[in-house]
Amino acid sequence: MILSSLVFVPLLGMIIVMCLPKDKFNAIRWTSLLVSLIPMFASFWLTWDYFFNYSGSAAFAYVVGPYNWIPSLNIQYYMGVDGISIPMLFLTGLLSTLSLLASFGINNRVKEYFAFFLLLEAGMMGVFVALDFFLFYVFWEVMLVPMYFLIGVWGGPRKEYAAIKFFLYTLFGSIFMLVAILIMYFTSEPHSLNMVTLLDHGPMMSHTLQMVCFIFFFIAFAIKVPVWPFHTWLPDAHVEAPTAVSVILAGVLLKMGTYAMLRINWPMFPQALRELSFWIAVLGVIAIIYGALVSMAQKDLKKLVAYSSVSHMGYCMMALAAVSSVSAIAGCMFQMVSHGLITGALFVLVGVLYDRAHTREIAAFGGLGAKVPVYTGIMVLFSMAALGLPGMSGFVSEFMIFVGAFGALNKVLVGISVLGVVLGATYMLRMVQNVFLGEFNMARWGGLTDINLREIISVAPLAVLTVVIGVYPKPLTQLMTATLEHLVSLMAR
Amino acid sequence: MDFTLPQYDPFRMLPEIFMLLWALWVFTYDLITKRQKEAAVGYMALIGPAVPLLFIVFYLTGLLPESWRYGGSGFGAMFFNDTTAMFFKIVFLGAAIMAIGSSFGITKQKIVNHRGEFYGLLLFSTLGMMFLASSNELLTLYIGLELTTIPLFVLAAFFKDDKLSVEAGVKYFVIGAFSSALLLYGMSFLYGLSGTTGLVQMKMNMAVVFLSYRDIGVILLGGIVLLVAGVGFKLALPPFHQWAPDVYEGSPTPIAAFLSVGSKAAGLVAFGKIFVNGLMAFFGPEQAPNDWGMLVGLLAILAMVIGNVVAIRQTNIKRMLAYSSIAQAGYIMIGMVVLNEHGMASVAYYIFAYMFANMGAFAAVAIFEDQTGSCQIEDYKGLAKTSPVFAVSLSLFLLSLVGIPPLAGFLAKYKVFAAAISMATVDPSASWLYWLVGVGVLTAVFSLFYYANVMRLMFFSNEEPRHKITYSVPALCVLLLGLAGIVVFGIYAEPILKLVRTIPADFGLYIP
Amino acid sequence: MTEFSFLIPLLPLFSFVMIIFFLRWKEMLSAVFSIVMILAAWVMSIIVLIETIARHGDNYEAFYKFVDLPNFVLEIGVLIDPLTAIMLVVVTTVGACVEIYSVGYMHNDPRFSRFFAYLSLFLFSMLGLVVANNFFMIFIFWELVGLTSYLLIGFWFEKKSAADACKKAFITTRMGDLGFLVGLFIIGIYFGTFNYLRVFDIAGSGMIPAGILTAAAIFVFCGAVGKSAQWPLHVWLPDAMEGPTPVSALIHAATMVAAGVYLVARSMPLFVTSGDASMVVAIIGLITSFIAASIGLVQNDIKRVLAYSTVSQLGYMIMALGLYGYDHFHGQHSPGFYAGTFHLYTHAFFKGLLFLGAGSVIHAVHTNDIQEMGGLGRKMKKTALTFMIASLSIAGIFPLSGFWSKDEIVAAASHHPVFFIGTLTIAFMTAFYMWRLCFLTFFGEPRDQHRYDHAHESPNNMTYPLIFLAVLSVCAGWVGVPYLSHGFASFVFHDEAYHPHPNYLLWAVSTIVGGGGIILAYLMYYKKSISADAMANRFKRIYKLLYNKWYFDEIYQKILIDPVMSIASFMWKFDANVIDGAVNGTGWLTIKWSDIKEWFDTWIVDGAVNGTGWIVRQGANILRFLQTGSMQFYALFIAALVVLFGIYRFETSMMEGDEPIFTIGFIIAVVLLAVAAKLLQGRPQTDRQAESEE
Amino acid sequence: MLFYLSLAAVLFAVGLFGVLTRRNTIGILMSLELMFNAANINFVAFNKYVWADGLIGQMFAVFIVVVAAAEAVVGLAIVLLLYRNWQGIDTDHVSVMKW
Repeated sequence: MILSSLVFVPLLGMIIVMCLPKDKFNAIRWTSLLVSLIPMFASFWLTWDYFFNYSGSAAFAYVVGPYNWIPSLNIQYYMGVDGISIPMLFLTGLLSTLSLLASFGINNRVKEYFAFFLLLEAGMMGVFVALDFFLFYVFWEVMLVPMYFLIGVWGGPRKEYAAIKFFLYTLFGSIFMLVAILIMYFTSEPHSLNMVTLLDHGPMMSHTLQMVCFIFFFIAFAIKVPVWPFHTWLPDAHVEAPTAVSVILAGVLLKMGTYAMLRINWPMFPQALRELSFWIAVLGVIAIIYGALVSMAQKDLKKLVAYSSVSHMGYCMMALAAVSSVSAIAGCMFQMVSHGLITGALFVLVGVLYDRAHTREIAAFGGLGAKVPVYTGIMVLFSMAALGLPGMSGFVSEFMIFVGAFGALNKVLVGISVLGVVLGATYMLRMVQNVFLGEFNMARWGGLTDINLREIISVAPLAVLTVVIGVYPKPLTQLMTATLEHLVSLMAR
Repeated sequence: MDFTLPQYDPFRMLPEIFMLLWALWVFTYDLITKRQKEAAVGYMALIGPAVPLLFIVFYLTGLLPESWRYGGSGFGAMFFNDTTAMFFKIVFLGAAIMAIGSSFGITKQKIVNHRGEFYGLLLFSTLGMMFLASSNELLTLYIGLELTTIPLFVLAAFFKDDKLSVEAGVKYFVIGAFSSALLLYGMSFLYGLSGTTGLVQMKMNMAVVFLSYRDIGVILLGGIVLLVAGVGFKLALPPFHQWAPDVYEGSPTPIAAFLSVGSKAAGLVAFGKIFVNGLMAFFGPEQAPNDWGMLVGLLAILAMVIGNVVAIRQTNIKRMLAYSSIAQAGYIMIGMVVLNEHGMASVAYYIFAYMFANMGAFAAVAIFEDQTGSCQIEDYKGLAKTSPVFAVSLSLFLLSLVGIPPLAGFLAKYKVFAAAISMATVDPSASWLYWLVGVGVLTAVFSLFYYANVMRLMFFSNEEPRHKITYSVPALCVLLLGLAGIVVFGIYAEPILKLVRTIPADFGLYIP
Repeated sequence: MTEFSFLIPLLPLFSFVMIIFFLRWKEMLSAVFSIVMILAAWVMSIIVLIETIARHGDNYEAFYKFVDLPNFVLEIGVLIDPLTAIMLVVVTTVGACVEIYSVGYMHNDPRFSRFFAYLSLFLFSMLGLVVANNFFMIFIFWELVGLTSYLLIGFWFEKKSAADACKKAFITTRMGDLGFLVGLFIIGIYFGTFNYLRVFDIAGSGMIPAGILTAAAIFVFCGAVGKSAQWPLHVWLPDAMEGPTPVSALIHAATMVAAGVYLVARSMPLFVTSGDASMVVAIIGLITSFIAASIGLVQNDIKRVLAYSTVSQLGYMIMALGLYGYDHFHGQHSPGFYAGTFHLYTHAFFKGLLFLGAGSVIHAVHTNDIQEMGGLGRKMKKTALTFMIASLSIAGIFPLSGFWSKDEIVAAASHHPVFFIGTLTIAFMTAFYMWRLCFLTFFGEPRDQHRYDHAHESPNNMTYPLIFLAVLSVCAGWVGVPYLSHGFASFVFHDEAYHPHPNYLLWAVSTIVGGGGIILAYLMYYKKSISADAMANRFKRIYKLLYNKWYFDEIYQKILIDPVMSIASFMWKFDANVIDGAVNGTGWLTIKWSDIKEWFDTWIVDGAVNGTGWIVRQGANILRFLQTGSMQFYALFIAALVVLFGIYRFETSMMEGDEPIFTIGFIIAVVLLAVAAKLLQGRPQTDRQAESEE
Repeated sequence: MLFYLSLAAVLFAVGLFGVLTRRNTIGILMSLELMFNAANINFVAFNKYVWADGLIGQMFAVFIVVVAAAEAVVGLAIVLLLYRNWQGIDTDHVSVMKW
């Protein structure tokens, strides 16, 4: 029940917002914020309750259904959560609300913006709770449309290009997923779209078809992650999207790819996975190094953060390739959460700067540390978190990933990937140095104001969580240990 | 020679009879009111398809008393009301209702003197389609097809002083007559080979004849190719598609809409009846050269590729929708070449979902054209600001055509691909269907490009738009009907899916 | 009190949090608060040390599980053993001195409070590093030390050089951390735990193959190379002098750079299992020590000289530890471990003193260049005196603390000829450049009268720490004199307690070497009986090499930074052009395809239509007036395709032969017709025109 | 029978050729009639020589004639429109809409 509400409350909110008069900006803003508080607190409560009551077993909790939705196609309305979806729900709930808060500066076509945003939230929530393939696919696609409009209407100068690119890319991927889903459906006996039974049974198809399905699913999810070389939509979309949308893109949408791999791709095709895991790891390592190197060459602040996402999600891919290691997979989950928090916050902060300075060119700044000390402090904090400083969540995840991957994968490969740590430090510090340190251009930036309270509120929870997870990650591991063990055992079939 | 009158079952034909009478009444009504009633003729005409639609829906839902004996065969098995017939009649009647609803604008402005003829011909064309759907043998099928097409020739050229409209009429007429000649010639071969025009009978005869005389293959081959060409014209299936963009562009927009849905659905029924039913034996690679499956598959690929690719460069939204409908025909044909319990069902659901989306999109185009006189995509710029309902509904129609869940268009594509894969996974000789699916999904992605282009113009531009849409009641109703269709049948599709599940059985594809 | 030892790092953290969030606006309160906290930590450290001594060095360990996954446990905890206890005292002592000193040094700085916050954070990281009970935790604090050093070195970030230096420090040390990280992976994978005691047990048990042990030890040592600024990663340390002087003192004397040595000492049970790894450690230490000392000879920046001196001394310690590991591996006794840790301990005090003294000088004359100083001893008596005590101590003059520790290192190297000569050479150079510094700064005539006139002795809160440290520089070494039976050596040891014996010959040698250095400096820079310029000219090449720090920065720029940056920008171009290009290319192709279709319609379609007409005209004269419109082309198209399908189907199945010749022929014919018609397109029009004209 | 079938084929081909090459719309209309009639001949011939036990083929032919007549009516009407708009019935006129 509560899972359905996660999806339908934002939908309802969207309808309410659409009914509000167009020019009542504040009413629209506050309504949507209040609406989004409901799924947020629901997801918090879920996390809390799951932690204490369900985290001991790998079974799905709070199961809704399965109700027959379209019985003639065996499509069910079936939802449930386990240890890997709970953290994602938490992240989605939190980031949605915070991004809505960060969107209060939108003054252009406010009503549409917030309506689309709530629709987006519904889709995201749905992806993480759906246990039926069809339902999953529906939510997966439903997000695309609001995202297309959010980038296309409220985006930057090249918004139209970025929006259509995002849409085409992801649709391209998901259409592969559709084919794979259909193949799975018709090869299973009895025909089923129920993820749980399909998981339990394992693939019931020939080896070739398994490989085909695996690759199709992989392409679909890899585009979302994005795995090199499918990543080129990401910088465009991130850079052109309005701040809050970039936050959602980085914080939640990218996670869907890895989440779906962990939920569908990996445990359902263990054999194909084992045959391909080396190449997946190679892709991951390429993404790590490549993303970091490309970040280093960026002149645009937001692009730098965008490419750093490529690099960070590369860690996730490498971890996912280390299928036999619980710690690597757990590290991947950690990385998903921490990347969501950190990069989300970085995008908010870049947006804060952009709102004031109307440029994001790194070279245009310098020495801002003296002028806007609070902003600088927060930004440096998150930069440090992004480069994997201990005491922050990023470090824990990277460490777990490396240790796990080092044991499970080719050691040279992992050794190369460790270079990403230094490169990560390099581009982050270069950014910090060029923007905040050095000489201050009084004539140009003399009028810059420091971060305001609303903006602080919208990043403060992220900062707190980043540090809390970095200092005391145990609850998060406990939350998902049982599920991960179960998943690893499925992958070992 | 015995010559007995076949049984006479007027109940089987009640909706058709009503349609016929009502069409005549619409003619006369316009005359006796001295062509003074602006909207009344239109509302009057709406009753024409609405009553049969309700009749059929009542029958299907069991609300009609059993004694009315609507379903089943009549007129010496020449007229047959099975689920297929009834389902497609619903589609035709729905398309007719939506076409009429969106015609109020042009009947008000442009065809002041011939409203009755306009609506009456539309009803006649629908009537032809209904006959077609119920036909069970070649002759009825042919008559139905001609009854469908001939009024449409007139309707396409209805703006008598508009050169484009006349050009559309001429083109449609010449190509239409040409293809029906091909069709007839092909039919004559089928008759020559099987000695019957009854489709079920033909299915059996053909197999027998073919087994005993292998060398008739050339004639059969000619027949199949000619028939594909003849029906392919109706479906606007490449390479028989070239009339479609021109005709859509030139003819009145509601007629273009009706052409793109009604005429296409009629073509589908005809195709299904002739090939899936009559020529079922000649399917599959091992039946080459008489295999029509691979041939149609090839045409489907052509359709998806040409339709989706050429649409990208269109500047006129009607032409764009024309190419889009060509591409949609390709998707439908994927379902057509799947001869199992999913194939025809997916075709039926697809055309049903397509009806709402495409009629809705054309209705929106018609509304826009009525107010601005333009069909250029450029002119849609910024509409989301002044006319959000219009922009959102047009976008939803287009998204449904792309196949974005949870709209009905998605479920339709899902069913079509599912059908193909269901056959390919079971039958190794049908693995070529994977290629169809592959091309289908890829071109579906391409299709997003031009559909999204319209949305982009409507939503992304921050300029002040030049136009603001005001709605007439019927047009708005059509929009909302379309919206309701794609949303409701996307989310709650079960009743329709249940209904279409029995359709393959009507074609003898499996025994329920 | 040992049970509460986890509080020692937390006290500075508490002060950091308090200052950042609450006390920032009250400058003096922030300073006092942080000093109180570090003093409290100091007191606790001393109590812990006393208790540890009372326990006769038994270990105390307490931890909680940080991450608890099956087969994967990360801990956070405290391990108190003699090494830890000594290090705690050293860190807190120097830390307290630096903080007190900073009150004077940093006054009037706009970010005064924040400086104390950072100092507190730094001390927190360092103390956490010291008390850590496992490799994972030490790595956490290791990185935090890196971060805070970044913040402190870049404290005056408005200066470009400072901003560059802090980045360089962070990234260079991170290169080392990379190796450390890999070492951790090896430990995690092969040992299954990060806990020191368990790792050492396993390492000693012989269950792990020797190759793995060597790899683990060398990779762990990489971390030390980065943090302790060993060759080849030493380049960051001199640049780090851009930070405020108290920071330099803290970083160089007792904390960050000491962390590397501490790590090696801490992991000694690991190193002793691999002779090769230990030898690598020793060699790196020697090379570093030599290179740094040689560079120190010619530098003119007072802090840089001290920086190179630090690098050199750290190399000394590392070398001693490495030699110990090597000897121990080969079953020989060696004072190396004791010598290394002992020198770490004494070095903290006199190097801290040197930096603070240098800071005092800089505070007075506002320049770092010793060529602009001179004669300052007359004006800054306390500073000069304490500085000279420290210089004597570092030069290893009896009986100052440096003597005792340095002597043990010489003793440890005495079994290895190369190392022995190396250590003596370095000792000589050390004495020389330290006293060169002293003579140039405090003696002789002022070379810059203006600066001299404004110079003054520093305030008391700066000089008291100097005096305190001076006392320690003299006395701290006495806990390790060989005559004591329960001295340093019997307290901090590895494997079994080592009891040093006075070796008078070595004492004499090292004193002579140290004294020689001082005398040479005296002759060159005080008496000027040997001209320094002449020497520089005579050995011009060497001088230039040394003056330019062996060109390490330039080499790294050329072989590392430039290539990486160009790869990065290449990758970016690649990404923007190739990968994206491929994707956009598909889109482009689609549009082109659409264009081709248009082109096809325009040319081939029309052409075929016209061509039909043309053929008809040419073939049969009757039909010459027929000219098809595009509508009829549609029909033609249908007809042609029907024929095409028919022919193809017929041919492929009913006729013999593999190739569909007729079909191809048909297609070719149509295309040829189309082309021909297009070529002759103008003809019919002219015909018609001609007709109408006629 | 072969004779009739060949006749029909020739008729069909002639009609086809006419449709494809005539510029005059009326001519096209007439050519279309030829094609219809080819089918007619086929139906009748098959009925007579192959499937003599029924009249379906001939019935079919009758219907085709009727439908063809209807088609011709509509066609002529449209040709009239063509003439009204362009004062000519050449197919050249009707190629405004393309690509």
